[in-house]
Amino acid sequence: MPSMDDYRGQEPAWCPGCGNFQILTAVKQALIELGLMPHQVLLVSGIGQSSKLPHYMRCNTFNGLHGRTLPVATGAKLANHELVVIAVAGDGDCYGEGGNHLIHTIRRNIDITLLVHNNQIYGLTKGQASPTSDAGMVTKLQPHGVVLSPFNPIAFAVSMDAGFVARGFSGDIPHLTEMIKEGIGHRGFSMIDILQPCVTFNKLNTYAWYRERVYRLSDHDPYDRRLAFERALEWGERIPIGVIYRNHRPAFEGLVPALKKGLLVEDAGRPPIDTLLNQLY
Amino acid sequence: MPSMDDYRGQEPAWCPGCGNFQILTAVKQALIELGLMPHQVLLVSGIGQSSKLPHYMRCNTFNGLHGRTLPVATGAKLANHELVVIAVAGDGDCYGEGGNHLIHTIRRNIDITLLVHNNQIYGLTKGQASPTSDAGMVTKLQPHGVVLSPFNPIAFAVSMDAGFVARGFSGDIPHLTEMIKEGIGHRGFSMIDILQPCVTFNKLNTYAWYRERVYRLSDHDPYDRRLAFERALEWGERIPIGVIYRNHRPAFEGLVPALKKGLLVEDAGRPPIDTLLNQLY
Amino acid sequence: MVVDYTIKIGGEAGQGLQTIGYILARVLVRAGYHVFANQDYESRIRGGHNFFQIRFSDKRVLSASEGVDILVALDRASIERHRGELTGDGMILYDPDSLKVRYREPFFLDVPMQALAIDAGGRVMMNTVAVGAVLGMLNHDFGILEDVLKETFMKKGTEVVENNIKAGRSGYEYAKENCRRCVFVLSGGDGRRRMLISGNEALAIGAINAGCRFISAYPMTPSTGIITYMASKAEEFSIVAEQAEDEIAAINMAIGASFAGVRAMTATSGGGFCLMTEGVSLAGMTETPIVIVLAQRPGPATGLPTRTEQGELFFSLFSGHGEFPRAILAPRDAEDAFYTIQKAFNIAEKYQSVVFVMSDQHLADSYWSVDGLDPQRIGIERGLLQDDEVSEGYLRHRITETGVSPRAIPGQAGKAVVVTDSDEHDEEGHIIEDAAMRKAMVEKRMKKQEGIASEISIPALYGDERPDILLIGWGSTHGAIIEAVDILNKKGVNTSMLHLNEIWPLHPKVADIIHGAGTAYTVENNFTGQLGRLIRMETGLDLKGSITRYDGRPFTAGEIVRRVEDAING
Amino acid sequence: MVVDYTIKIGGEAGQGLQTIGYILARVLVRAGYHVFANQDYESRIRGGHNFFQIRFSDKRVLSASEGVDILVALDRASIERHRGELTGDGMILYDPDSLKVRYREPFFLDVPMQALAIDAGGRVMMNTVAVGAVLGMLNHDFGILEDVLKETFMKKGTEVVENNIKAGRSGYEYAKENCRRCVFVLSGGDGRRRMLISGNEALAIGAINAGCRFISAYPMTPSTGIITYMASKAEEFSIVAEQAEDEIAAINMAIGASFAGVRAMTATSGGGFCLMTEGVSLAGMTETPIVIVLAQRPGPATGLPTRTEQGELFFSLFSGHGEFPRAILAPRDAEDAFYTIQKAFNIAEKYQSVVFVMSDQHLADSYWSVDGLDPQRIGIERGLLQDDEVSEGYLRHRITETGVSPRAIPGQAGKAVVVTDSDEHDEEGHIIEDAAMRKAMVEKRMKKQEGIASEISIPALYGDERPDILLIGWGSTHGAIIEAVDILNKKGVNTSMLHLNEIWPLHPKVADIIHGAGTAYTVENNFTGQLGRLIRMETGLDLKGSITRYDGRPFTAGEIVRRVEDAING
Ligand SMILES: Cc1ncc(C[n+]2csc(CCOP(=O)(O)OP(=O)(O)O)c2C)c(N)n1
Ligand SMILES: Cc1ncc(C[n+]2csc(CCOP(=O)(O)OP(=O)(O)O)c2C)c(N)n1
Ligand code: SF4
Ligand code: SF4
Ligand SMILES: [Mg+2]
Ligand SMILES: [Mg+2]
Repeated sequence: MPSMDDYRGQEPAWCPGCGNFQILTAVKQALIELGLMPHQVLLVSGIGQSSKLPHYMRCNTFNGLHGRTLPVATGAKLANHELVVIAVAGDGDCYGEGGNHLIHTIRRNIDITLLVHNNQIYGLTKGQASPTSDAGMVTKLQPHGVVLSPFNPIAFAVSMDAGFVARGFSGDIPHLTEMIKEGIGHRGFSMIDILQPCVTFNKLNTYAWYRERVYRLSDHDPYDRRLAFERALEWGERIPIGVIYRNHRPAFEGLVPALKKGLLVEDAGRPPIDTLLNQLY
Repeated sequence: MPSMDDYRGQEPAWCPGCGNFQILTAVKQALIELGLMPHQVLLVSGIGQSSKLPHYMRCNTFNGLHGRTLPVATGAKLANHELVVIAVAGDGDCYGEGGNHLIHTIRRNIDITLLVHNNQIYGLTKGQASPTSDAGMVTKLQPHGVVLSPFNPIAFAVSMDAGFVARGFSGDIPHLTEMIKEGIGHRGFSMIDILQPCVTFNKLNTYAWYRERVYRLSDHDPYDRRLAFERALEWGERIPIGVIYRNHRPAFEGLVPALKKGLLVEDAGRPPIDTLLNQLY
Repeated sequence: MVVDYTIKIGGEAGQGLQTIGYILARVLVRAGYHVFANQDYESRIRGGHNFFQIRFSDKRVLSASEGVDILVALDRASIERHRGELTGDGMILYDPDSLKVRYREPFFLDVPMQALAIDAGGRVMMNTVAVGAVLGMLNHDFGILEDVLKETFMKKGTEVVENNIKAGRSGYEYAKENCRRCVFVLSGGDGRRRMLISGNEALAIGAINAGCRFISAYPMTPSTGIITYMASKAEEFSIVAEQAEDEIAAINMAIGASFAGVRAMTATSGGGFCLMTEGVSLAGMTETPIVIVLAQRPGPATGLPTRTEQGELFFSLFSGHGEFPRAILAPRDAEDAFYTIQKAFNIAEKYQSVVFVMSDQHLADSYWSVDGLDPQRIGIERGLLQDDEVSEGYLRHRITETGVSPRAIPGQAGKAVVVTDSDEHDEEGHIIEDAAMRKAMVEKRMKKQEGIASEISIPALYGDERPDILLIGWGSTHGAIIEAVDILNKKGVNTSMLHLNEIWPLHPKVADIIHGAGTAYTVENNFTGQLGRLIRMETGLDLKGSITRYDGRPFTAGEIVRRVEDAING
Repeated sequence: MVVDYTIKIGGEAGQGLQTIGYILARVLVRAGYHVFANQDYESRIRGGHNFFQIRFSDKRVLSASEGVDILVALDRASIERHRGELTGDGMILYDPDSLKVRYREPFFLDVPMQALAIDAGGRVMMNTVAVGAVLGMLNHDFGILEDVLKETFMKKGTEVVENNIKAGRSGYEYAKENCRRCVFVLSGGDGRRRMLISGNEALAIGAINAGCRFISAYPMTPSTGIITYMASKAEEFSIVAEQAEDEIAAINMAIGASFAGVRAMTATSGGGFCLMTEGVSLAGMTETPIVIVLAQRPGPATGLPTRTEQGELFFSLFSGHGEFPRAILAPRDAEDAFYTIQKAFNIAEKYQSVVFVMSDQHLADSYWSVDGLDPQRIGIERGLLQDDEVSEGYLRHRITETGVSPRAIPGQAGKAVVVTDSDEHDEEGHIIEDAAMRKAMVEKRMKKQEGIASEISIPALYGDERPDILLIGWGSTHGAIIEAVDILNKKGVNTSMLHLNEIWPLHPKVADIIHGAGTAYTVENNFTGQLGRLIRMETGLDLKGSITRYDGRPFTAGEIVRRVEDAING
């Protein structure tokens, strides 16, 4: 059984009180509870405060470019689909710079678990609006307030027929741990949008703000897409957390002919290309 | 009153029978019926068969990069918001390469009308799968059939709360003309996904295939988002065309402080920067 | 006499030129000739003007000739555009009925191709009639065409095969009978068995032979053929050939796959490559091996999507922000492409670096006859740790004397924890801020450039070591330059060619060879003479100039000869 | 004696160093001194180690000195890291209570900053206490600080202002009283009124002064300050300052806005710029004017996001696929940045081209005192057609002798129909395929390079025309090099500086100056000595070498001096 010790990493460079600490705890906890060892897990992240997470634990890590978390994770998963691949991104990273990859990774339904640290702000670059910033939020770069409508990742994912769509809250670690475990357990792409207070730059969506609104879903049938869409639109007075939508579309890895014979990474050496050459004569 | 003659352009290089011809007719017709002169209109397109359209009529034209139709259109519209700006793109262009811009242009709700020539294939590059290709479609690059789930642009746009979401069919020119006119008339971003047979590469979604399925929406309340989502999911036996979703979110141009005093393009010459310099002493 | 004929098939997009041309080229290769075939087409699917041009000979041919011996005109435009290219005994083959025109000049051969096709079973077989007619005009043996038609149409059933043979034969006989002016004399070739292969095919097959298991790409002319070929072999060779949502995803997927342990590549053209440059830099920083085929076409922007140019040598050299090592290879033809891409994978993995394989439309779409390809010539050098060398405290970016860190893959040997970062990092791969580690890591990465340089072969000099005129080229202009050199020497101009198919790091021998030459020019398919400037940047040597072409069309040997003569005389 | 002191404020991110530093710098500028201030910070929001360093003098100062006269230590790490930098009379200011440690050495000044702040109304004012204390140590007049505090806290109400003044004064008095070892002697400066301005501010204000009405960008250190500044003035100056969803959108929006007729720009750093390169090529092809501020930081990939480097000279020069003209400017400091960006807009519009303004973290984040900025010095040259020159059959890409086509904007004069295309096009802007038009259009576009070249100013030579040692630099290293030249000359080494703030096209005078020098080196904040290679590429001249620094930190004059001396002696 792995322990917290196995997952010990570098000293976090986050601000004291940041919601990212709670997410870190939940991720480690989930992996431990699933009995996974660090070498079995690959964390792929982008650039942002959130994306530093893999450094603060111990496991295979590819900390890549801002916005490009999902394609790297996709390539790695296809190369070695025995790895447990988790993509860690910020709301700017995943819904801003990397929005296109999210669309198509959902379509691909590859068995990756995506954790979006949604602090509704650009943290690392010091507080510009993110795609999920509430309308009207004033920042240095948006001195007249945000005028774009906020991106609703849950409604979006439901409309895309994503296989596993959940929302967590960093302030509820046990629930978040469950979400992550379920996400990893889900065969196919799973997306967990995690509400994460940024205590430094987001003075609007604070712990208190979230705590007042967030409630755990119960009595909800995540397999009903229309119902899920309803739930997805709920944002304001009350904000549901939990698994909002599920289905069991076949995962990508099962549909790619090349993976039928085993892992790509199990090097078969030089293939015999005589047939290919002969076709050219 | 403008006439078809005013809008006469270059000789089209499309394949005989291509649905793009019908779209071209509808676009011209719509502009004429709206009484717009070529110099009042700016067509921005990307790269693809569809994106050649502006050359085949006469009006201001920026035929830019593959996938980047919407940002160019956005910049131009902000610079001169009196221009009628129409963005013309292919399904690959807009839902593939340019997916991220679609997300954020919808959020911005800028007064641009987007026409997506959705032939469910990459035409210009000779027939690879596009984001909207039906699952299982076999192409040269997808010899085992498409395994990604098709992108549903309508459901997506509804989930994004786009202001005007419609579907047209190139085979129904009068209806399509109406859609385009309504889209242009809508204050804010309007998206019209246009089913367009590619007679050369898409042997699955042919005129006959569409004709069998397509029906004009009636008795539908486009202002009801849940109902719209229901309609958006309808794809298969029957495919609705018409305005599927509408709302009247304020358009971006009205919310940008810089545009309050008039058009950006009306050059005010050198501004007095003394106040800025004085702040530095 | 040496056989050296050129057949040009002209017509609109959608008329099947590619099929006619390819079948004809195969027949001629099978007949024992050397063949070079190139394609000229527009960025449209129907209409416009395209051609497919085949040169065959009983000596080696490497580029297109300027004269046409048989013009197969599938439309009138082809006649108007190309009649001026006819050689003295040249003939134009056309169908007066389908072109709705009748030409009276003696060098036209009227063949009722449509009628013959309908007789044989359908209008679609007009192209087969045309192929047959060409062979008839050449007074060539019909048997090989029969075989090729069988292979081509096998999948469509015996009736289709039979009808096509019938169509081919009727064209063959009609032409043989009616072309009294046809004076073509064939030699039967040298009887050697050769293959016919395009640049894109060679790159794809070379990659497969290198053990590449992953290609992610976004369609873009003229690179698309590579992933398309690999996709067609995906199941057989367990290759993931993934069409990405955009080029950014393409390169990042390939990097992810490479990091996880498989040989991975991407292929694109200039516009798509722009979107990959941040990924190039990422590969540089994370030291992830990656092979990029950059198939150039005329820019800027969308430019001329279906035509050829060598405009991105500097862009590939300096692409990606920041400084890090790389290699740039530029195969000269299909045969070379097969080997070069294998070497690219070796360099990429040995030095955990980005390796470019520069292609262009001329290389990608042209066909060459090749004596054979040796799948064993280039070994596979993966530069990976063995399982028993993997330790618990594995350091992905260990600082070593060569700059190369021992490379393990995630989870290897049931214990490897592999960490890397696009931020500057320590040896373990974790993000750092301090100046000393930064400096050490820059030096470590840049050190690898020396190792890469040691892999570069001595550049090929063709001709005298101390020529009066030295023509320096890179990539796909090889064939035209080498043939120009032969012509110039025959004309008494002492000329040699220095050809770089491995450009970067620039081999020091290049300077020596230039020093030995009288006057040196680069010959390049671009406007600014990039290789010339690169040589000056690296050596300080000022060449006489660059012979450039930038209208989107490939050089011919004849043009190079004229340009050299002009330069000498003017 | 010349006053030349350095104050360094060290501490963690989030402790407000920037505020202390900025207030102090303003006070010193107001007091009549020349000031240079630079910042060193990590890519994190809280914790770690940062500093803000102010040098002030009664003569012009342009770079950071290596010695520190007053170290304000907000944490223990600052003391450990920087005590070695103290000058002979240097002092360290700290609060034993908040640092929970007491130093005994005589060069420590203990100030109970926290206690004094709480007394004045709250712990948050510790920083104001510190500023006051520094002024006390300097035995400086307090009045100016009072004014600056008023201005700074005005918006927060009078109570806050009062409390801050109280806090400042208590620190001031405490230090003045207790610092018996403080022997700093001030001159009162030269009494001239100066402004304090950072590189980013200068670029933003310069752009506004140039009539730029549109900036779209995606946040990226160290460029973000530009759009942030412009956003803060958006309403006042009718500027659209749009945060794009990514850098691809950013450049394409700016191109769209420029096409529609407004001056438009974007700003980014290397990683973001990668994503813009296709847009660069698009601007090249469509001949759309665009100004790009490329604020460099150490790469590759994410590198060191908050530090400095000059690693992207070649990348900017060759970015974008295909070949097309461009200009590359590289302001030397804030003052120069103000003018340079205005010139950038003029070149961009006159030649309908891409113009780069190369910045870096050192330029972006540093502050300089400046005598004044002249808003009229650089005129606005838009190169647009007048309304009455617009005709019905307008040709956007008309071929002219200069390569510059008359430019109208969509709908201009109630009739202009403006067409452009990223494909190769005819004069009207419509897509073409033919070789002749392609060739003509390439030549037309490239012709503009000559016009751009004519805009480049003669490069600035500082010092003798025929020096023994010539140091060649570009961009933000200007200050350190010029001060190094002064020191070297004082030491008897005859040294000059050639500084390029307009790099591309390279001015022919550069070669002349190099020819006249004994030994020439470039001084560059990168590993590969890019300017040196660029010069060799353009002139064939082989410099002696490059003095490079690539650990993410800026040069000091002292370091350059030592490196030159080493080079001379070794
Ligand atoms: C291509 C590119 N553009 C911009 C940046 C600068 N950048 C770094 S982090 C970041 C946004 C951070 O916001 P988010 O993704 O929400 O992460 P957070 O810090 O809030 O966790 C940006 C814009 C970058 N590193 N790369
Ligand atoms: C950056 C970039 N990538 C790829 C291409 C090649 N390309 C041109 S058109 C096209 C796709 C065309 O499909 P679609 O957008 O659906 O348009 P259609 O031709 O079907 O109308 C592609 C991939 C390109 N021009 N630029
Ligand atoms: S800036 Fe915000 S998101 Fe970043 S570490 Fe601090 S609190 Fe967390
Ligand atoms: S390829 Fe398809 S989309 Fe393109 S012109 Fe032909 S039919 Fe139309
Ligand atoms: Mg965030
Ligand atoms: Mg399409």
